[in-house]
Amino acid sequence: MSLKKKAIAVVGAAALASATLLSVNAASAATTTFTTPVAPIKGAVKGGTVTILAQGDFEHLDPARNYVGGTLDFYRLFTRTLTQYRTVNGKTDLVPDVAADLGTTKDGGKTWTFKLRTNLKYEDGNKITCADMKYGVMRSYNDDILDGGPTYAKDFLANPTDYKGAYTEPGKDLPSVICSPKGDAITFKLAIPVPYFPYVTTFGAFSPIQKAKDTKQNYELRPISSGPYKIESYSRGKELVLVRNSQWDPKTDPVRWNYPDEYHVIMGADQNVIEQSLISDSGNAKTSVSFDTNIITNLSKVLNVAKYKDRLFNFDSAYNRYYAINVDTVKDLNVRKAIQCAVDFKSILLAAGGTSAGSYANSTIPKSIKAAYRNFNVCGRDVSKKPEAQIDQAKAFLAKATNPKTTLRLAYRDRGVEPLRAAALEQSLKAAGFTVIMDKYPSSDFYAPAAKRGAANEPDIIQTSWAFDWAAASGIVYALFDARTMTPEDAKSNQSRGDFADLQKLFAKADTSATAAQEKILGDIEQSLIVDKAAHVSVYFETSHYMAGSKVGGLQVDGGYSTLSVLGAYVKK
Amino acid sequence: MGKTASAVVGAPIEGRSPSRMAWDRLKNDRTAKISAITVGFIFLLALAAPIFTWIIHTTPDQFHPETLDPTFGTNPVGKLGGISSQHWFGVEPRTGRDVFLRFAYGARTSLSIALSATALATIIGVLVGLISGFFGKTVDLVLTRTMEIILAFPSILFALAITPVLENALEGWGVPTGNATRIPVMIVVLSMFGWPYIARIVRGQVISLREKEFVEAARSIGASRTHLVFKEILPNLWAPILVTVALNIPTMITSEAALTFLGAGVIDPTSDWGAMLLASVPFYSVDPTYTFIPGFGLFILVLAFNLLGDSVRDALDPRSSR
Amino acid sequence: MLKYTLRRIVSGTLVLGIVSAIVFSIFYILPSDPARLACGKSCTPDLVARIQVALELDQSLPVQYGRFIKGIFVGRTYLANTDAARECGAPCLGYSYQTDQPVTLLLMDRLPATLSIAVGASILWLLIGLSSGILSALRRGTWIDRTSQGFALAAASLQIYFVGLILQFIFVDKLAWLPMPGYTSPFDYPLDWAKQMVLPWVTLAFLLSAIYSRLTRSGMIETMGEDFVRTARAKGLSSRDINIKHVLRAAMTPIVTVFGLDLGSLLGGAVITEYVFNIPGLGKLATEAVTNLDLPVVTGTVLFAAFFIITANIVVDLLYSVLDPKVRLS
Amino acid sequence: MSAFLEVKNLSVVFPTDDGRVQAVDSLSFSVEKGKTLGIVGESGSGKSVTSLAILGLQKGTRAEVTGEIWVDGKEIVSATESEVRKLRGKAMSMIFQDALAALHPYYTVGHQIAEAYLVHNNVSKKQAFARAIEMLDRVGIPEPQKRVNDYPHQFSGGMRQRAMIAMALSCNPSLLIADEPTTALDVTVQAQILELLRDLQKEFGTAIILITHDLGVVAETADDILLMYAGKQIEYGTVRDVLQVPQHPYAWGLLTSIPRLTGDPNLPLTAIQGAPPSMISVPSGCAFHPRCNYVEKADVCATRVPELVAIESGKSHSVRCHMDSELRQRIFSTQVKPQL
Repeated sequence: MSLKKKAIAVVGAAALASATLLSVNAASAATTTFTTPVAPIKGAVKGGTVTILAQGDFEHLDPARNYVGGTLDFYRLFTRTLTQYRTVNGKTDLVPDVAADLGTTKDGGKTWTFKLRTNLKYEDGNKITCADMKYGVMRSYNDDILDGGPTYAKDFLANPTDYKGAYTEPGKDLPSVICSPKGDAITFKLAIPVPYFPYVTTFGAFSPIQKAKDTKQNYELRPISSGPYKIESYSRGKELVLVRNSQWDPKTDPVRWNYPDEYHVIMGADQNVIEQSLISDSGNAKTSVSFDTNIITNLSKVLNVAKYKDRLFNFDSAYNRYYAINVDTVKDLNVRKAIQCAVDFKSILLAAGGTSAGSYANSTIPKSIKAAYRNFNVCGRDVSKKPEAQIDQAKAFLAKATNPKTTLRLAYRDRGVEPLRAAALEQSLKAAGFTVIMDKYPSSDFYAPAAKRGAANEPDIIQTSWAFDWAAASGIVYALFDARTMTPEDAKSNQSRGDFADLQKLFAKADTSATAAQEKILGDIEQSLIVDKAAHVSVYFETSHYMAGSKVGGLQVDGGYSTLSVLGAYVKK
Repeated sequence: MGKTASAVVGAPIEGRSPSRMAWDRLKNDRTAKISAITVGFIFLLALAAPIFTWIIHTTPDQFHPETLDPTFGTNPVGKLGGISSQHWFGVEPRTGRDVFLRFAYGARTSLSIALSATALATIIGVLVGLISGFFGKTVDLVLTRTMEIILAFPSILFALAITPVLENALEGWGVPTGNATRIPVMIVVLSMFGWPYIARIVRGQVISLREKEFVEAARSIGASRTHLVFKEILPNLWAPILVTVALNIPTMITSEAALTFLGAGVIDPTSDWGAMLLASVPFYSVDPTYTFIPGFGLFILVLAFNLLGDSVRDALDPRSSR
Repeated sequence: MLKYTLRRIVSGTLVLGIVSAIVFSIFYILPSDPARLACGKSCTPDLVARIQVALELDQSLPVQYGRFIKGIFVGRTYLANTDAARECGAPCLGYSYQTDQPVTLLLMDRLPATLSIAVGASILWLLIGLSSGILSALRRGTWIDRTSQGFALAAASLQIYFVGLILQFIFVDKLAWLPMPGYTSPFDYPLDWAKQMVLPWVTLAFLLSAIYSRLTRSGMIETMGEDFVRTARAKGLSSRDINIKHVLRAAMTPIVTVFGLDLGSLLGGAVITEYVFNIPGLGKLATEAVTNLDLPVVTGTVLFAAFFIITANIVVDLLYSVLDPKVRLS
Repeated sequence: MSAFLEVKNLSVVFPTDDGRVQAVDSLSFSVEKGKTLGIVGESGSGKSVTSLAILGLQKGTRAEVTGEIWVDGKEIVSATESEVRKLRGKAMSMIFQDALAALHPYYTVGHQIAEAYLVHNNVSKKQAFARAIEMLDRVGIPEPQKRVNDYPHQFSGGMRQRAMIAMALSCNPSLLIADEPTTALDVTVQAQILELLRDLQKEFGTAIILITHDLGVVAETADDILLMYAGKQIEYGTVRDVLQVPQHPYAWGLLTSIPRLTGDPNLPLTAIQGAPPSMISVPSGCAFHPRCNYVEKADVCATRVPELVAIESGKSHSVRCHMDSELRQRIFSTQVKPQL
């Protein structure tokens, strides 16, 4: 099935992407429509400049290449997509954006038709057309040039003519995207039924692009706005300035507000500096907010302190940090169980900042995905109550091993606190009687080499993470545990290389099941993989703590992207 | 030494050799004594580091999750960065590693890198200075120009920049990365920018000695060049070389720490004072003790070395003092 | 004088040429895969291939270096005749593929912040260093001398990153007298600029003034022992005239030299200061480039810094000849 | 009227790490206007320290100066720095030994002369500069208008010394101390400089103290001689007395070591044995005793410092020696005189 492909594409960006539907109404919401303009935010006033402090430049501003939580929220200020999330009063809904409805399907999700709004304009005054929507999809096929983004369009759409992309094959058509003769509706023909397709169309590949103004890989330097703001200047790595887009009509937009006159994104400050600036709340910082800076080191100074209560936003992130145990190299189940027992949840989470920075997890499927979540024990204990390593049990399992492997190669990325977390694991593994080879990978080059099968230095344990793109077990279990995604050389995102006959049978059953049943089966698969096969150890879910200056109002946690949204931001008078 | 020295009392002052006079001056210098004791103490701490692992029952790399606030892993439990009878200098945020042991082991790394780099720089500097000063002409021109060019490099920036490149090159030749490679690379890079200062001083001394009578005398009886350089000239250079070395050590210590601080130095979990400071940066506000300890240690060590260097210089060349 | 100036400039240019050749060789020849290094962390195989072409790694070293040098004078186009063509106007010091900008532009972008640190700090450290040094020399042996020299000795043994963090802890975190250091344009927000620069200035000046204080003091004391100072006293000059016109004037010359060189190397990037205080200057650019392995930027910053050092050397030599008639007239 | 310069019991002590160094010990002498006193001694005998003490240049240093120095009726030792400063350059000035070092390398010769003139005279810079040219002309510098803008290093050694003299004399001082003014110069220039000093003295009636280690120079120029050894005056008197009937064995040694054009050419020159004493460890008793050929009462010479005694009452000629005058006369006439 084609989900496999999606998983591969996500691998490289998984750590960056943070798009979750934690509080979004389930796919049934597709039947409701929200075409009316968004209600004003109480107390909000127009004017002023909201400053966004960023540690670095945007990875990509090209809609097709954007796959990063904070940016996915921010770029909506100048990018409209077919459908989009709207958050009002803490409640996030899926709404039609360029579309006029949330799409209809008559064949169980294989063909989707969206009505389009016909009165939308770009900043240059040109009308937004169905052809532009289609072109946006077509250029996203050229993910060699427009790299970095999610590849759902390419993965889900039927492609009988083996279309290669608008740049590679400029003259050729993509027959699976059809504009109605009047240009007021767009139809997508998919390779498989995708019941949650209206969620997929929130991504940037489903945004309008004028072919005449497409500058390919340079488009991200100056994307043409369809939203309430447009880019006035963009100095890479330094500053981006957004000003009002007069062509945008608030009456047509169910998602966005437009309170400040300008948004300034100031890039290049360090994590700690942004933390300190926002906490100190002096000068410019009063009207500032950061969308890529989780308060980590100074958290103890601000969390649960009344003074900061109104400007500190705490919410669950989509990130699950876990360890994959390579079943190719660690063949003995008892050795894997020994490893599992030796994982010291406590010191690993402490290295990341303690329970304020994350919550212990037995499973990579979060509790909020109720249909799939299972409350099982890992190494015979409730990890949230007893997070310490179970060294005695680990030793016992190791003693039982018929094929004992006591030297383990631990692969991890040289980024942020990851080396510290790896060191924490190293210590408890050593205590359990293992010898650990610490294998540090460069931050830029980790997922692919760690997934290489049969390599000389193939890791036994891989320290990695996952953030799902929609809140369903289908967005997790297929990508992480399905043996069919692997090739003999490449484990792709199935870092534990699990290929268990009983589980693969369950996968086959899940493929053909209806959503609810599918979710249940996928939950079973994960439980078995962790409890019976001991091929996976989920350690914790991250908690986000974002901060804003005291003069910024209208910020809210966006359920669509699990991030602090700046769409409704305003400068308090 | 004490006995012979007391025998000298009362004898005419002219009777003492210059090195003896220097030694006597150094012995009577209170600052020199205090700073020598301080340096000695830090050396002792570095040497005795393993003994402390045995006393405290932990290692510098051992995590101690129990010493950290479970809610905020960045905060050690207790006052002043978690100072306790078990952890004398507190513990490291996030890991709970013992700061005292990291400090003691860090002294080992910092000192051994700085001293090795000083030694290497001195050997190169003395050799080049001797050759340049003694042979003169083209050789001298080429060597002095080389020094000039090296001194034109922005040293910290270049050292910082060249470390990953050198490592990448070594990696390309099959040398594994890690501290086993990083530390020698650091020593080479540090000494690369240290030797010209020594060479310049030696060269100047050699040029003035070259024409002295005793050298002329040795030359006139047909002594070989090697003999002249190593047997006649070099023995007369120990004073300026000693002074240069003494004043070079603190520079090397700070350069090593700076390099490590900027991220081109010793790799965790190996401890180093510069690396400790770097690691402390995010926590300077929640756990200032952790910043203060390696920073203050570095300050004391460098200060002691600076004072000792000044004293050595004053002892060997009393005119330069006051 | 003119001849001397020209000769100094020519020899300086020559040194810069050699330095650039060395830097170029080291950064483009030594690494096992320069294209990979130049490409940096968010690199795709496609980009590596393109950079390989752009860097002309198939060409011989002299050709590569020749084109690099030519680029400095007339500019060059990377990946000419392709979709990804990148213009790099003269003086072109290479092209950063990671930020997609010519290195020269990046350097110019960061120069103001470094300039702000260097100029502000140098004024401060000269003021503090010279005045305390002069005072020490004149009040030699008194408690003023001992205190100020004790401070100077301690300060000379302190590290910017240590003092910087401690001062930041006290003045930003505890007392909240100052905002977090950083850089804002002095033309847009002069007050913010100054407030944010206070800590970097003070820290740098604190440490460097120690060196200048010691230097001034020892220079003054040495000069006070000179015969010409005795002559001046024998003439019946007032001690103020002697100290200013005779002693300071002579003691100043070596300090000017040291100051020129310090300022020169600082302009190339106050690496540690910028790193500690998070100021987007040339030094920060360099450290960022090193962490990201952005080879063209690394090369560019090193060369740019070398340029400042060499220029400072020339300026100091010329200044020296103005200050010292013996040099000027020989 | 008393002498223009009167020094009474002058002592200068330097405290050092290795102990107190008595650089000058109870020195007493006087110089009249228009007269020249030659102070003769080996290096380190305290000549220069004496001259610096007269100018009050040790004020503000660690040197301890005691005794009295009267210059034109004003006492220097007890005077404040600012009082002495007014005298320096005007009432008394000094020519230093090494003119290259004594002139500021960064200022023109003219500037330095004018500066001296400006301090003590209420004139414009222009006038002071004219004075500098005038003085340079006076000391025999050719093309003074041009050379006035030269830096010291552009002058030859003799010219620098002349420039020093010009500077010293720019305010017409009544007392001029010349510290080895000719040592570094070759013989012809030396003669010219001495000639110049004599001429200027005639013109202005200056009192001159000429410090030298060269008895020949003194014989030619001075009226009185002060012989110093290890900080003490060991013989003092008129040139005629001291050179013709020297009383101290050290004087004998000095005189017999000078080659003469007259007398028996076959007589060997006799050098004084041994080396001058270090000021840190001055020999006990008579400081000269380890080098003295005529130690009669060994225990006395080695333990007791001899008193300064007048040779003849009423005359200034005095000597510091344990020998009684008869013995001295006998040795002088039998052993020393034939060698002269």
